[in-house]
Amino acid sequence: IAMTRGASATDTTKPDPLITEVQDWQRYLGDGVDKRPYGSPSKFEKNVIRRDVSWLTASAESSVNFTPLHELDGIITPSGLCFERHHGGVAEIDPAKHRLMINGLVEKPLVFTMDDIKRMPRTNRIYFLECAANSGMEWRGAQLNGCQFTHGMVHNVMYTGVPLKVVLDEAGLRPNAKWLMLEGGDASGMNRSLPVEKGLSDVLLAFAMNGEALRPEQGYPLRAVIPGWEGNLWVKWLRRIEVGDQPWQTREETSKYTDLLADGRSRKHTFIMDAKSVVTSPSPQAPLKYKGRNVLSGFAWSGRGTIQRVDVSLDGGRNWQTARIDGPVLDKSLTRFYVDFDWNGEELMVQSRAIDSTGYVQPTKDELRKVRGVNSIYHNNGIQTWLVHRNGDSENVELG
Amino acid sequence: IAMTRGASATDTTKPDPLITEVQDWQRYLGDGVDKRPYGSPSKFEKNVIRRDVSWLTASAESSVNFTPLHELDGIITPSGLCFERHHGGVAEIDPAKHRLMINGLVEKPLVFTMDDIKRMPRTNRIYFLECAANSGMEWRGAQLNGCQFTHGMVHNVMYTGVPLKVVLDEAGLRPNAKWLMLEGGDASGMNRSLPVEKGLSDVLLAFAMNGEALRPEQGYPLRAVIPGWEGNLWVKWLRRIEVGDQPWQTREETSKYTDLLADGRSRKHTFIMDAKSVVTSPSPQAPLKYKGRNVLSGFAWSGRGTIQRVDVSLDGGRNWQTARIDGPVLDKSLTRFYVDFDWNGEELMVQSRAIDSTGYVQPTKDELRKVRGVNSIYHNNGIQTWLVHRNGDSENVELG
Amino acid sequence: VGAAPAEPAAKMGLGREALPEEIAAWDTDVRPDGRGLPVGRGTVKQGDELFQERCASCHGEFGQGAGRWPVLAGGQGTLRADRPDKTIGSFWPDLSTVYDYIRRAMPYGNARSLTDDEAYALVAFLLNLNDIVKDENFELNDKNFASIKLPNAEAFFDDDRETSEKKFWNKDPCMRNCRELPKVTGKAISVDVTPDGKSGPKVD
Amino acid sequence: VGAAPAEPAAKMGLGREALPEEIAAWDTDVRPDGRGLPVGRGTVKQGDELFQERCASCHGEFGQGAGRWPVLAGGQGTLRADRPDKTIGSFWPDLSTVYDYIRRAMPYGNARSLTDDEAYALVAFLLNLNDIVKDENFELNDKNFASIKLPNAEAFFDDDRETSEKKFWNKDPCMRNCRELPKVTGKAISVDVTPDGKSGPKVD
Ligand code: HEC
Ligand code: HEC
Ligand SMILES: [Ca+2]
Ligand SMILES: [Ca+2]
Ligand SMILES: [Ca+2]
Ligand SMILES: [Ca+2]
Ligand SMILES: [Ca+2]
Ligand SMILES: [Ca+2]
Ligand SMILES: [Co+2]
Ligand SMILES: [Co+2]
Repeated sequence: IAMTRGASATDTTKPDPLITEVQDWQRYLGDGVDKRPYGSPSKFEKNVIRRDVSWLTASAESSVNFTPLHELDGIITPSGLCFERHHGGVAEIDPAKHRLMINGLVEKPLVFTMDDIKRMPRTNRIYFLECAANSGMEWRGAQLNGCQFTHGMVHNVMYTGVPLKVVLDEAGLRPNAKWLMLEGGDASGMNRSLPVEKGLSDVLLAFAMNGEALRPEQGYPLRAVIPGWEGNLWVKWLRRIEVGDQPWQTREETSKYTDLLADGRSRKHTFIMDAKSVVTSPSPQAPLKYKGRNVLSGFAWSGRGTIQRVDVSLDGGRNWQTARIDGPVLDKSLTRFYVDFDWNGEELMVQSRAIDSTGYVQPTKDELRKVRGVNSIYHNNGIQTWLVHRNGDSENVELG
Repeated sequence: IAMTRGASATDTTKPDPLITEVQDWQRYLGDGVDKRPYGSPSKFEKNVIRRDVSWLTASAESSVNFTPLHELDGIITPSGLCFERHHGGVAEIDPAKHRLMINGLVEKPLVFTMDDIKRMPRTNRIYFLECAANSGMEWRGAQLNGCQFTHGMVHNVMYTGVPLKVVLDEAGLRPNAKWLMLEGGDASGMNRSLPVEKGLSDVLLAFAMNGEALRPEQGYPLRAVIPGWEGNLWVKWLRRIEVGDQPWQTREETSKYTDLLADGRSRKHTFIMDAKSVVTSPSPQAPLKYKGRNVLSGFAWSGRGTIQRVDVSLDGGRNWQTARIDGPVLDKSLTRFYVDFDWNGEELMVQSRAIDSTGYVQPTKDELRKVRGVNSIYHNNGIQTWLVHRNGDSENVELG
Repeated sequence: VGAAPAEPAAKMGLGREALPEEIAAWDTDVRPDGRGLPVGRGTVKQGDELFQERCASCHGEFGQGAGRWPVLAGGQGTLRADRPDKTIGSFWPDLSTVYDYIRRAMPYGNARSLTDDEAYALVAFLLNLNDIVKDENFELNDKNFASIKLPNAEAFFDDDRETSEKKFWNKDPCMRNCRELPKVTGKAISVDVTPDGKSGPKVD
Repeated sequence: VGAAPAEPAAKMGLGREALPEEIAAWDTDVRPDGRGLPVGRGTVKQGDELFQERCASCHGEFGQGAGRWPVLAGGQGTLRADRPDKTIGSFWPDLSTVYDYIRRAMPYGNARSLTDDEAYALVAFLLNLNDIVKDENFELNDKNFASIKLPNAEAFFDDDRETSEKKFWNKDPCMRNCRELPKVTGKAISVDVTPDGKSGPKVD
């Protein structure tokens, strides 16, 4: 990249022809209002896409792609860029053909159509969804160069949906109801167990995201929203909820999504996503291009509540400054932070550290390895380091 | 439409084959994670689009299309559905070729690249943008059947941008600076005058909307955000800001966007959008389909602050009940309201009435006509009536 | 690796000084007091010729508007009528707006293609079409421009809604039995102009 | 037009009662205590045949995994190793999970195509591949199913982060001179597996 000392990339000694000459777009008409019934990003933003890592899995239908965090700003993830994780590909379901069944320990087992669900009281909430395996490839050391790949299994969306409590109340819970099983209508029949208390507190059955219908890859026409808890629980294409008195021990809560520790034992039911943060710029996909004034930015989030503070270090964790948080600070939502700083072209070791409303402080990767080992796969919320070189390029490194 | 008495559209006497038979999407793999680098809505949502009214204007390049409000939920408008208003079509500008000039009554006239702007301190805010001509066709009486057409020149977006104050401070305002002129880089060279005080308070130069780059039809790569003020001021493809000591009296603030009263005089500089609301469901494009429980929903907003209360009438304004507001209640933002109600199939005359944080109460159309006449075109924030028939269809009516 | 950097400087040092040629290229706006007008001139007659060639296809030979394209002349005395005709002559407050707008946006589809003198001539002709200037040899130029006043100039006043519409601030809006039984007095369906799906009704 | 309607009823009256045939069609889940198991049976031998036909192309003849497809057997004693092999035999706590999962999701690409008896046979064969059942004539059925325990069952415990990781709740995180001068000890670039644009590195 071209590194420019000073204020601007343009030559200041002779007039800029982009100003002195009339450009085509300043003269000729562009597309009219009948051309884009549903709009798309500019052709100059073609690089802003979800990306997958083809060597990760045997099959793209049971795999993941990643949100381009380094290209985002604010706290809302555009629906078209929310990372995808499927176990049998994207089910494309006609909402008229979708059914939701409630059975098990209820007074009356029920079947709902989507029309039924849309006649229930609804609510709107912004929540992050993070896959428990986000940053999972980084347990043993720096692996992928780019926050899209290291941290891109997270997104943040405004959901519209019906509180699960409304639906459970309509069916009537039996007194011994303790666990719920959520089941998807896709080819993997994804199923997970969820404690009834969580189901009655803040879980939503969502049919809209960011103002419009759910996207197919996010579970259209109906998905579970389990605020602050690992993404795998947020069952997509939700078709059934069974009420029971014990957890089901499904494949996704035993073979997967349990956390193997160094001593060979494993934690189960590790639902909550601990506080975490990442600097998205500068980062390997978002180099510094200029000396002088720059914007450092990133996201912080916590499954336990709100983000209270974010600290940033430019020297690998020796010294910290508190970042400016800007934009809504919401419960269990991505939160945006900035540090406006002057850069003289020196090497930087950039880190961020989230602190949530419960007082939890995001640990370093080594602190985490000390208590968990390196075989956990899931719940890696350690502090990320980007080494920024004198030319502004940056890379994913481990510090010792 | 089929009107069904009772709970559900499906037959309850024999098992539903959608449940008892394995459907294709529950058996075969869907698209993998490499298929949709930038996602789109479901094929079952093809009807959720911006629509234009071709008889409105001579040319689609200087025209408008409308947000499908009746299809939205929550408070965020998806970027692809934000209504478009252009005066020379959509300028498609390579951000590397875009320049912003500040000149006039400043210490030092400046030219910025987009890279320069992205190095400045930025902020994130959710604001509604309403065209002053929204509902303008309804001054003389009910005209268009659908809230998309009567009220769809409004959208609500999370912007990321640099406070205009930051840019003006960098150039240094001269003491006699009173007005700004904002100018677009499109084929209409759109220009509008803005008081300096507003420019220094909450105006943003935005480069991102809903988390990603501005859409081309919303001014990519740079637009003005003028919170609470009429949409025409929010200059898109912003290329120049001149600082002066008096308003420019441009075509868009004289020939257009002045409000002709019954006595032949006209108000100018009617910047603020008064409090307004509309029921989006039921509405002509969103009929009631079932007796029994239903959700009434809509939006309220005010350019003077936050929405404090929304009242809903089902009998044409004789009796009112206060709606449930749900979702973020933000300054100068669309605000979502609901009434969960049981419908017995009787005729309804549905209205909503917004009250903002200054105590302003949305007037009836007749109250508005009494003080303004019917030639104003702009700033029609009168209470809308939908007549809901016994079969659930509804239509736009005037009451007397 | 250095220590944490100091607070950033008060001036960001971003952007660069705009060069005079650059300002000249973009700073073409014209204000009511004539500020911004380029040196130049053009007569009604020259304007007529240009207008017929480059404008009349949309705006009509006499500025009466072809089809639904904008009307540029006439309408004097209609502002209190049921359907006012708002034109340069009947409605616009300032002549500078005509020059500024034509120069930046017209002819539609080929903006910024007129010379300064052509713009003077077209404005002169539009004054003539609107009966404000009768002499077809009249020359409009940067000297006499600011002296020409448009008829409706005095009819504009600043937004006064906060006083004139004070009654809309109402501490206690009625909740019960607020009005007589309402009757439907008009229906959009009678007008029948709502587009069905993507296409609007054909007009013209 | 009536008056404003009363408060809506407490029960919404939405949805309809699920019919027994409908519940039977979807309620196929199986729990560790055997609840949900259908009546049925299958032997290791039958399972072997089925597995080679419908599963081995991905999971390998002996459940060892073909290419990057999942490994289903082996790995006993590796859970403390540098790269543990987590399989049904080495890791899974409950046999019910195998039945539940195969029945709902396998074979991949043709889910829900196995009969209840076929699923019993496949689970029996997977027990055999994992050395939990040695006799190839062994028949697994709804009666003996719940009695079979998997070796790693006792190694799972409920989330205890709030106590075991209590130190991460820290009232006063260090702000100045918090550590020695850091040194780079590892780089993603050395691994070199980051996809460039759309395509990842070829593996296999
Ligand atoms: C191809 C059609 C077309 C041609 C040719 C054209 N115009 Fe226009 N003109 C328009 C349209 C469309 C508008 C309205 C644009 C808008 O509002 O966004 C307009 C607006 C105007 C207005 C403002 C009208 C008002 O009431 O606000 C003036 C003045 C004008 N044109 C003058 C001219 C002149 C002078 C020329 C020739 C040099 C010209 N036009 C050529 C289509 C045309
Ligand atoms: C076309 C490839 C393919 C075929 C054929 C196939 N599987 Fe699988 N199997 C997979 C994939 C891929 C997964 C992982 C799916 C996921 O995680 O989303 C899997 C997962 C499994 C698992 C869980 C593994 C774990 O560790 O969690 C079991 C058990 C299993 N398959 C059994 C079978 C059986 C039994 C059959 C035959 C009836 C079969 N599979 C046929 C591809 C296949
Ligand atoms: Ca970019
Ligand atoms: Ca729809
Ligand atoms: Ca000027
Ligand atoms: Ca016509
Ligand atoms: Ca069951
Ligand atoms: Ca391999
Ligand atoms: Co977990
Ligand atoms: Co106005």
